[in-house]
Amino acid sequence: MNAAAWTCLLLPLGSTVLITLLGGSISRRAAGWISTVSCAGAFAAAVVAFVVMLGRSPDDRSELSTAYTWLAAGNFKVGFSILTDPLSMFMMLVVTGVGSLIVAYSLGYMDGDDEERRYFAYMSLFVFSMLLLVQGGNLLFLLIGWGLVGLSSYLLIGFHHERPSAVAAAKKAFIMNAFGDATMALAFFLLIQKTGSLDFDVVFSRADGLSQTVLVLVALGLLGGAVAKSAQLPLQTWLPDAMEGPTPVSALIHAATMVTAGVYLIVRTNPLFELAPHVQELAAGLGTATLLMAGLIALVQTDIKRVIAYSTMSQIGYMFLGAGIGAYANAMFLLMVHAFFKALLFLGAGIVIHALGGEQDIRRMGGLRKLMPKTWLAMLIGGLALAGIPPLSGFFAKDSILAAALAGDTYDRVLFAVGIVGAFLTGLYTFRMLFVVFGGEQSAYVREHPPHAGHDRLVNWSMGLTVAVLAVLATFGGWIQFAGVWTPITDWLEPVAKPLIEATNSQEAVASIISVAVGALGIGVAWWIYSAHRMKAPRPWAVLEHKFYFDELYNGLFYWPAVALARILDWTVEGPIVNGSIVGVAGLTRRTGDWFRALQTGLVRVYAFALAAGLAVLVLVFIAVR
Amino acid sequence: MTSHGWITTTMIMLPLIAAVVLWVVPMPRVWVAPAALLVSLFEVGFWIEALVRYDFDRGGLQEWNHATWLKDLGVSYSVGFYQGFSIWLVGLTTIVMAASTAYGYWMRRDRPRAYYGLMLFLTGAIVGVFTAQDLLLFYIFWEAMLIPLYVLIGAWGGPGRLNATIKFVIYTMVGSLLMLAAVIVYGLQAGTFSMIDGGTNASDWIFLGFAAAFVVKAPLFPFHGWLPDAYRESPAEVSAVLSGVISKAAAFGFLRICFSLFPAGVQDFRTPILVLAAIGLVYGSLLAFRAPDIRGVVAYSSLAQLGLIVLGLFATNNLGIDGAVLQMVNHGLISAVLFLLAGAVERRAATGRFESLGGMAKGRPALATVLMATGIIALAVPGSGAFAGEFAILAGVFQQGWLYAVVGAVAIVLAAMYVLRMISGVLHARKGPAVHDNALDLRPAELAILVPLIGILLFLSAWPAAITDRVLG
Amino acid sequence: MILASAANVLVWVVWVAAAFACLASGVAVISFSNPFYSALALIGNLGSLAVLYLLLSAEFVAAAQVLVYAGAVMVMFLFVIAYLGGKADAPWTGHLPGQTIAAIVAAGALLVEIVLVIAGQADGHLSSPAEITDSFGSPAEIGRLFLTDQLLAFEITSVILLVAAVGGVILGSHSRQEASLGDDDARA
Amino acid sequence: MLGPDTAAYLIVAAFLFTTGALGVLVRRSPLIVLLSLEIMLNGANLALIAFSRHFANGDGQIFALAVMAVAASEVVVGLGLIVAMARKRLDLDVDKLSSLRG
Amino acid sequence: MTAAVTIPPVDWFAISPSLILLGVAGICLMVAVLAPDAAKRTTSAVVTAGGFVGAFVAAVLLYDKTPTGMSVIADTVRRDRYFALAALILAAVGLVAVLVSYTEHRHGHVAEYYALLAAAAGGMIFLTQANSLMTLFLGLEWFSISLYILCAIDYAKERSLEAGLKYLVVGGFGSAVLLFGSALVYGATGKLTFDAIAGAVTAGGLQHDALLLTGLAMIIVGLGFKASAAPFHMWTPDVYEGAPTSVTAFMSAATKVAALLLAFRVLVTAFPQEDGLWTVAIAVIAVCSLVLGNFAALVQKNLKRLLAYSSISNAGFMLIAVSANSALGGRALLYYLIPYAAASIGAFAVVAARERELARDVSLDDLAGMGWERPLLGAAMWTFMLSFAGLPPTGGFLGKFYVFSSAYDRGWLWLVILGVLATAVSLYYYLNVIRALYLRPGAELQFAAGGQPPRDSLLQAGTAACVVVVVGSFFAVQPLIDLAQKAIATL
Repeated sequence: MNAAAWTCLLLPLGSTVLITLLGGSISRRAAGWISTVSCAGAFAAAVVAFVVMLGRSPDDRSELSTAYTWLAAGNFKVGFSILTDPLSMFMMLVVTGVGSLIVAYSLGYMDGDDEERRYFAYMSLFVFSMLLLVQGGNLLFLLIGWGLVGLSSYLLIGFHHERPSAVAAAKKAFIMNAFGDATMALAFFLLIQKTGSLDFDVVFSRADGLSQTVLVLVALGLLGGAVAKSAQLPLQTWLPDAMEGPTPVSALIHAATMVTAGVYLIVRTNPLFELAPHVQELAAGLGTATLLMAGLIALVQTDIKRVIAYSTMSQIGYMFLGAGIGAYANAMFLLMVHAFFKALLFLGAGIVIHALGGEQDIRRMGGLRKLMPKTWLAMLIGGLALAGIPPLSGFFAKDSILAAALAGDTYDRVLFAVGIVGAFLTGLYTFRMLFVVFGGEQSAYVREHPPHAGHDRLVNWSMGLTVAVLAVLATFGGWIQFAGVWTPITDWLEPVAKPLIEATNSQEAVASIISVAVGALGIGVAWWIYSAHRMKAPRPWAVLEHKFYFDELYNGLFYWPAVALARILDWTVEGPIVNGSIVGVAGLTRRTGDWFRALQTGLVRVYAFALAAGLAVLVLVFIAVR
Repeated sequence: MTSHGWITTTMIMLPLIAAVVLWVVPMPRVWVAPAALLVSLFEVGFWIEALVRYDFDRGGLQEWNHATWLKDLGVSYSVGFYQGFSIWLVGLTTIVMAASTAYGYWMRRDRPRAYYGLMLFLTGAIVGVFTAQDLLLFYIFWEAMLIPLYVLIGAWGGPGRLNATIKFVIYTMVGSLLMLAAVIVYGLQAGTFSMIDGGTNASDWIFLGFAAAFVVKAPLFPFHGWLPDAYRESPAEVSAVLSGVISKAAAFGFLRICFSLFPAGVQDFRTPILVLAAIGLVYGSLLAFRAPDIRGVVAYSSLAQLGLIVLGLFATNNLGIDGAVLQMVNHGLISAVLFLLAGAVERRAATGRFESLGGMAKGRPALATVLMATGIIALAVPGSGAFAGEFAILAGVFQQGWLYAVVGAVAIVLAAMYVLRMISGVLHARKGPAVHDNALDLRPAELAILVPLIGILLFLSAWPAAITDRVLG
Repeated sequence: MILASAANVLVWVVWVAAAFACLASGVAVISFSNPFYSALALIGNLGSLAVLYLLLSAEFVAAAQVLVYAGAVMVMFLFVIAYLGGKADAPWTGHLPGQTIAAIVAAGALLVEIVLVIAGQADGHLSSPAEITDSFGSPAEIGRLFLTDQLLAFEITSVILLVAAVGGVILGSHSRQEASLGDDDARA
Repeated sequence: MLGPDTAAYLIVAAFLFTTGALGVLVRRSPLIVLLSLEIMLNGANLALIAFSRHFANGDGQIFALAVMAVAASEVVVGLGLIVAMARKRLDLDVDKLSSLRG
Repeated sequence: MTAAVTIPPVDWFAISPSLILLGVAGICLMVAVLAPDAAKRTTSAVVTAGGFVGAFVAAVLLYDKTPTGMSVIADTVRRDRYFALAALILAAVGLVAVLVSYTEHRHGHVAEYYALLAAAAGGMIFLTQANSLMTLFLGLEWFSISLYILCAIDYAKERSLEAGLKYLVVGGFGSAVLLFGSALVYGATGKLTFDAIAGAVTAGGLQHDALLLTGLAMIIVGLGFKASAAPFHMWTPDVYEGAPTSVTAFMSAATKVAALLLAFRVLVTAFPQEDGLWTVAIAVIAVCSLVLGNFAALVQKNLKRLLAYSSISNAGFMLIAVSANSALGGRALLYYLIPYAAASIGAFAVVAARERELARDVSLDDLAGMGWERPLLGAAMWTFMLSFAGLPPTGGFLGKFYVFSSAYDRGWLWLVILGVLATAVSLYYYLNVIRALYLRPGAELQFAAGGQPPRDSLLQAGTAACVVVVVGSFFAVQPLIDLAQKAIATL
């Protein structure tokens, strides 16, 4: 099992190194193949490990494997180790599975790009980082993976580095994530001080003895990392901008895997969160607020990818809600199926964008259904899954979370209510996008730029086949678990994350009915507005268009103050004090020198006088002092 | 002469003698640079030998060479490797110096005999600083570093070099002269200048004398007035040495001298120094974020990084110190690479200002890869060696006061901001007016210089414990 | 006693006269605007000093003072002054406004200090001069000292005079240097 | 000792010395400056001889004689310089000798 | 009346260094008169150089043969290792001065020049062995008068003349002060020899005697004048600038050696009971010199002037050692003088070389690019500046280290701190020289016509020797300290 896990982890890294070292000596497509094969290999390895794990008893499924001591400073030691347990296994499968599909899709999507090699190197690096995140055998390696996915995300968002907006978006994403890294690191420092270790088992076992303050601070630090990575309130603003990256990147990183790492983190460190229940409630609250806010903003977005991005944000809000109320397995379940259908949506959108020569504005699209029927089908599946319409996958996962919320206390029920509103919004914005893009008459733009089918078989196959696979997964993936009937995921994750809360079957039913109903209502409203009447969208509220002014707020709160502070320091400290002191001392010295120089008049009488005066003083002092 | 091995003296004397030979013995000009490079590579070789010989488990002082020199006042020639950290710093020195020498060769510096002689002399002096076991000898090497630097910057530097050198040398000398006073006081009180036999001294004043030299040399905020100009006006490879190696001498001084000889002073002044270091960390980061050119960014980031290293040292626990030593090596290599890259960019674009740069990544994959890789390590992305160092430092200083670690964490975010700004300012977005299409990618020779350094950085990223586990003992 | 006191009075009178002449001529030296008069005043000064030397039983020194100093040296002085034409400068003036006042203050302070010191010692160990023999200060005694205790001083004095003579020769000679370097100087 | 005490001689000597010093400080003619230097030396000589008498110790007189020789030497050199100056048609004014300054 | 005249035993060996130089001076004078013009320069230079070598050898022998100090020739001079070491340094300085002077352009008086050089050096050596106030005064005048003439020897140049006259006037004033002080000390104690003075003070309980202290003050001023210590230093820059450069070279090195060593001897042997006063006075004077010399040097453009102010500040450092009034201070002083003297004469030698090359006074700007065009001289100048500034690896560094050690040993940490700060200030102008030599392109310089070609192997040999001493004294510090230690022991 360990060997397979290590193989899974290191294969993508190997591919990165290989592509980098080979550089220009291989063809661009070869780089793509290397990457794809390595990811597929990683998936295979993960499957092998999974099979091995299945063969063991549930108590014996956790195994820690340490390669070597990575950092040993003072009494603090951390090994380069991976933890293979049901949770990480679950994530490995999702990551490598979806990952290899998307990499394969990229073979087609990125075909012809100048810097394809760089792209695939980055993609492999990302897969490695993500695996490190989920496989990391201690908190530090979790953080390392955490940081490395942020790095790969930065690299890939900024892939089109000649576009200033892409560069800016990449920087923004990285810096906000760095903020999250920092809060996590602070939590870790606290843990090191209090427990002396960052190993999961040591930390968890010693956590009981920590004071509530410490626990709250630690949990807050972890939550900071989680919200930053998962683009939850209040650190959500980077995700829409991140759509500057190539679409497969959005699919892989900003939908399927990386952004859900926050959920993974909460689930992984649930013993800590459970000891700080208020923070966990906070996580649920933040998730809920995010899902509502993102749903609202998504309504007015005009960029196809941004719509999906906000929906991602919103869906992760559900996951946070689930993880926050302790329905870990449900959150993980949504995480998985979300990976399927959101990847599907992105890749479908990618096909549209690709076909339209890079156009992303839905207002310029329209009537594509006839031109791209297969894509329409795929997108429809994705959209229905997203809206939680049975029997597609989203239904099973999302509703189980809502049901769990319904099972909780008053606070949780408020969250449930908001979640229902969110479900309505989900249906609305998803189908707004679908109807605008695919429905109705062909827009002027589409007529001018008719979507062209590629002539390259590989391109078509790689994009078509992967989308097809994802469509299948999005359709049937949810059947793995049907709350109240069969719960393999909950059982699987039981040893790692035992749910705090479980809905009764009646609650499940109530939640399902309500959410499906409002979801359908949302779809209906969308149909009524955007398909049946092709209404011009009402002028949206400025507050939505400006995404609740979070960008402006953060610019005003952090960026500009930092810049201003730097300027002020430059003007008030660096210039006048640090440098000025030198100039001042130098000037003073020089003036003193000039003054002494002026004493040297060249007149011999003055010289003699100096001697005489010096003598008079010296004699006086000698006589006086003796 | 008491001798326990030959290697320390050899490592000091070889470059010094080679320098004198270069100056004095006439030889064809074309031989000069290869000869110097060969010597500096020999230094690296000797260092590897020393690394192999040094018994980390035993620790303490090894490869000790001792000879009385000025018996009258108890001064002796006494050199050796004292604990693991001196090994690492000597290694950093030899490697960075070899890279810088090679870079100078590549740049075809004029007046080669003087140039390479000075570089070699500098090498010897720095190795001397890191191995001296006698305070006066330490001081001598300390000052001896300054002399070649003065001319290297002044004769081969940029247009503002004359003022920059004066500022640099006098500012740092004021600090070191106070150290001389402290050395004298300590030595006369103890009856010997030996760091080994002298014992501790509880005087705060002596500690402050030493600290004055170290805070200026490092530099620590607000004693960094000399830094921006010196780093900007030096030849790139000298900037690399300045920020990569010379600044580490100050941190080394704290560690080797202050910690072992003046524990009381360290105790008394820990808080002020920590505060200064923390301020410098944020301050340097902010100014790096605002700096208009590559070198400005690297220069102010050096200020910040040295603040961080001092935070780690003055955490006064093994965690912080181990991290600080790792970070010294990391930062030494990073800033060396960044300065050499700055030189490479300036050579191609004739400027280092961001307003004229940009878009260099297009068609220059090697430059982009090298700069990106180094920048990413510089901003301490988790998993990098710099991350390991910073993590250990902050975890260490957290135990002195959580606020320091919070400040450090803020600074890490700021570091991300300024490094990314630098990377994108050079490589990304629209092509700057100073970037010509025919500006070349990094040449194989440049890669041959830079890639080994980055290789070491990557190695340290994969296994930071290689150093942190072998710092003290 | 009477004889002694009469002698004492006589000595006093001579002393007062000589001291007064000495001081007056000293002031005169630095007050005359014409160096010629100053030089003459200095001769008077040296002469009156010789009297004081005599009163101090330094016969040989007094003689030397008159012969060598007031005679030979001052004659040389007068020669030079005559040669140069004795240009006058207005004493006590100059283009240094504060210099004169400052000089007077400094010199005055010095004088006051020394006088105070001497006065303070007047009743101390300066009050009882030692008894002397007749031979004290005689040429024979001086000669003996020159050949015994102060042998070296005697020799060195001659060396100094020799050096000065060489200097006089060099500086006084109107050599080629003047002619050939004159234009160097002009060029510079 | 007949006549006034040693102290009286010393006061005369001090007066002479300071008079000479004053001369050097205030006079601009190099000739008179030289003369003033002579006065200073003579003041010292008077003190030496007075002490010599006071201690009945001949050394002071020898010293005074040596000083005379030295004074003569200084005069010779000084006059030589003055003559050289005059030959270069320089003003005989020490205040004009200020090309070296600063 | 016929008192038996017994000439005291004369230890000719004790004064042999001076005598040799006097003899050489005499020979040179004869050369001046007798030799044909063409031969004057070479003959007199060779003879003088030989004289300095002889004096050097004599000094070495004296050092070797004088394990304990003694007063000789009716106690008027000392024969001890202290003086022998001084003579050794002075003879070496003189020898280098001959090398520097040899190619100096001079119309006439060449042989006289060497005669005076030898005479001045002889006087200085004699001064350092003076053991009575009379020999002190005579020795002082001996070399002073020689120097007055040497300064003015290029009297066709107005500046040389000006330098000579200024030196003479202020020097005469200083001598008179010293003399009056000697008279007062004589008056207070009745003695002229140093140890007798100390004895009389002890016997008579005269430690607080006003007469004695006034005399002491005057002696300090007189010696401070010769050592060019502030505020008695004011003649120094003018004279150094105006005098022929070879003379300045000799003077700057040798006068310091003689005056400071004598000052130490006088103060320590004649006034040990008054140390509470004079150590403080000397320390204050040292501080004045440090402050004034360094600050004024900062703003100098003319190189000779700059070096003159630097010599003032160095006098300050050496006076710190004197003020320590200890064996350690003595060692510090003796040691400091060795690299200082070498660096000083060497630096002026380089100035002289540049002057001859450019045929004009050398300003800092005139050094532009010299380091690259004249590698030997440039590197030498660099070394000298480092030594002045007290940077390793030069003897100047250890000199300062010793000086500060002696001050701290005395308990004067404040003096150490002040010295350290002064050093920091001084760096500016020393580095300025190096900056001119190496950091500025020579193209800035407009060469004047009429200079000599720079080839001057004797001067370069002399400069190289100075470099060897400056650097060698760093590495061979312990042997030199041993020499100094033995010298101090015989004081």
